Amino acid sequence: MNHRIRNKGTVSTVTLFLLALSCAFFQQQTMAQPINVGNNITMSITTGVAGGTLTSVVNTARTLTYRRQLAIAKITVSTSCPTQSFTLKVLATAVPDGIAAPEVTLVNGMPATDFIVNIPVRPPNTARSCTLRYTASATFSQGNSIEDGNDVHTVTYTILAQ
Amino acid sequence: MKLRLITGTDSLQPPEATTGGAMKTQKLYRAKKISKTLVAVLMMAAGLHAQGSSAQQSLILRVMELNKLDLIGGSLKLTIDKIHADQFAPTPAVNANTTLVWTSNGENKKITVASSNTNPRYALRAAPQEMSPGAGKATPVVSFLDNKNHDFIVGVNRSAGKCVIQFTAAADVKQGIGIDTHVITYTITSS
Amino acid sequence: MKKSLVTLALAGLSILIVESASAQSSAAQNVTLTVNTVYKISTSGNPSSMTVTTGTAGTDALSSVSDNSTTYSITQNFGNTVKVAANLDAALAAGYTLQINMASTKGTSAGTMDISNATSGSAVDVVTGINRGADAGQMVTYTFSALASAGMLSSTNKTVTFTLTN
Amino acid sequence: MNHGKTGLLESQRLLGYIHRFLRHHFYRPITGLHKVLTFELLTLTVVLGGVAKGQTYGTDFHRVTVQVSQVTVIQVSSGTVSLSISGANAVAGQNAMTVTDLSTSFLWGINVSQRKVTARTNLAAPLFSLKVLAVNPTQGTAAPEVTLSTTAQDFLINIGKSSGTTQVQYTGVALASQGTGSDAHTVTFTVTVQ
Repeated sequence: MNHRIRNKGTVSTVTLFLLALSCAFFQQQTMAQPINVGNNITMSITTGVAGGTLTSVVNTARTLTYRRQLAIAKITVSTSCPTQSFTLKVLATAVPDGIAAPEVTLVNGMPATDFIVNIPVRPPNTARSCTLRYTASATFSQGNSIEDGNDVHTVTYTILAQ
Repeated sequence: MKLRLITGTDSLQPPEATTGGAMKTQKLYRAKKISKTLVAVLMMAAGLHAQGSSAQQSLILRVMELNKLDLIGGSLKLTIDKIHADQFAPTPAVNANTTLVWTSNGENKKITVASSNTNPRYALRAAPQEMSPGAGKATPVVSFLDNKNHDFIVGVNRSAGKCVIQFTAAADVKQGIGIDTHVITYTITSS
Repeated sequence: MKKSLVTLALAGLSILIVESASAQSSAAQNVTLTVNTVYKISTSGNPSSMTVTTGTAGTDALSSVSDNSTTYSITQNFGNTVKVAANLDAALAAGYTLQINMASTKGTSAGTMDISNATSGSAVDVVTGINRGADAGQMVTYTFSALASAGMLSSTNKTVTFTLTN
Repeated sequence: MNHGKTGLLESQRLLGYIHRFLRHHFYRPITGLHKVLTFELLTLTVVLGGVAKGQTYGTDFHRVTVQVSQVTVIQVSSGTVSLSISGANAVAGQNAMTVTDLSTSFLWGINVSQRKVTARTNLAAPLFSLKVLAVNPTQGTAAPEVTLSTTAQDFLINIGKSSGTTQVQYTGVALASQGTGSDAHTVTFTVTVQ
């Protein structure tokens, strides 16, 4: 009986420890977002070169924030733009954790494509940020938004175990 | 005394009079103005005359050697039908109605004459007369005794000429009555 | 809501830019066309060789030969006082004569002119008072004659130069 | 925004573990400490490190809108062209004298449909004729050669949405009977609706 009680006490202690640990894990999972890409962007191409192409525009106003995970992780990118007419590319720059993949051309229906790979495991568990460098370009033959509509990309970034 | 020089970049405005050298400066100015005007006129004239266009043609000119001979007067008949009472001989018949004309741009040419009659019964002579000056040298007289060529006019050099041919036919009483026919041929040829 | 406002603002801005871009729909270039004084004369080629081959017995002047197988054309925009002058590269020897007659519809032909002694310094006017414009295919007639007293003339090349000038 | 969607799944999975863990300890007899610790460690391993390959930790998206304005840009390679008729441009016997210039390139970039390029001059009463023709356009169709006037005339048609170049051929024509002189044109190329 004592043995059972002693065991019970030990078990309770371990249980409480594990519970606290689990709660901490739960809290981390629910309260700190593992990835964040910020607000929407509009990029406007307004000029071009006669005999050449339209002048591409670059946007680096958004950052991608992510955290290290319990295993080596990577971030993929994909887009959905059913009526895509123009060209949109994205590149991660100033990546603090992991290795940036080459610039990704975002095409409607594309499979998730590696964006940042080899993100080390935690610790630390602090938020890490890199810059999203979007480049929008178009040729004259691809037309314009007034006649053909804008390209609205829903660009999805996913952090997952590598 | 100062002399003001007007350089090429100076305007053609009269220079201000300066004491002492004013007159010379004014003269220099006028000379300069006149010379500039002359230069301008000459340049304009040159510009006008410098314009033009030309075309060329190439010509080949040639004058061949040519010798032309002609007789004016046609056929003639000499008739001996008179006898001179004092001399007891027939009177020669004379005809000077034939004119020989020729043109030659060659040199050292001569005109020969020949009869077709190889053995004439009566004497026939031809003598060039009234020769064009400078057109050659006439032989005094040619007797047609056979059908050989005889020089008639020699020394024909790049000339055109003419002469009257005087034919003389003569006969003796002993030669009796008859007819001689001659076809006289003139030829211009090299000497 | 905030994003929508930003989007609207950007859309509005883009319309302005669109208009601005569309306004650049013309380009200008300065093109100057200058017409200078033009004198142009040409000939259709060279005449056949002219050979004196005959004459008249008793006459120093041999029979002349002529050629009218060539033509000349002119274009000029200078004025109505333009003329054509002709000359030889060198004068002919005495006893030979080269005459020329050039027809004209825009000017006045001088008729048959002796150019035997016309050299560059003494060209002979053969057509005068030519009006502005063009005159094409006008006949050139050469007449070559010789005196027997001048002798023979071996094949001799002479160059006739026509000058169209004011 | 989709923050926490996958995090919630992870949390539910973790709560399941904890629930089973508690029920096991408080409502079922314990057979031995070793057994319990083994199980707990197993659980911890699952909780802390039990992430399968490809396990998604989180995802987020935003919208990127690409907007392309109606852009019409044209350019001529040179601002000035000088044509000069002299003796070299004349043929004896012909009243008309011509001079041609091909030194200018015309470049365009148009992403608007149904456009054409016209040309006109500002010179209302020129002494001589000035013609223009697009030569060897890389896109579209060259309009027939036109004599420039103050009315815009087609220069290049059917260019669609494209960028390209063409040579600009200017031809000056003067009649000898017109005499001499000079015309100063400002030629304007304009993109308009076809």
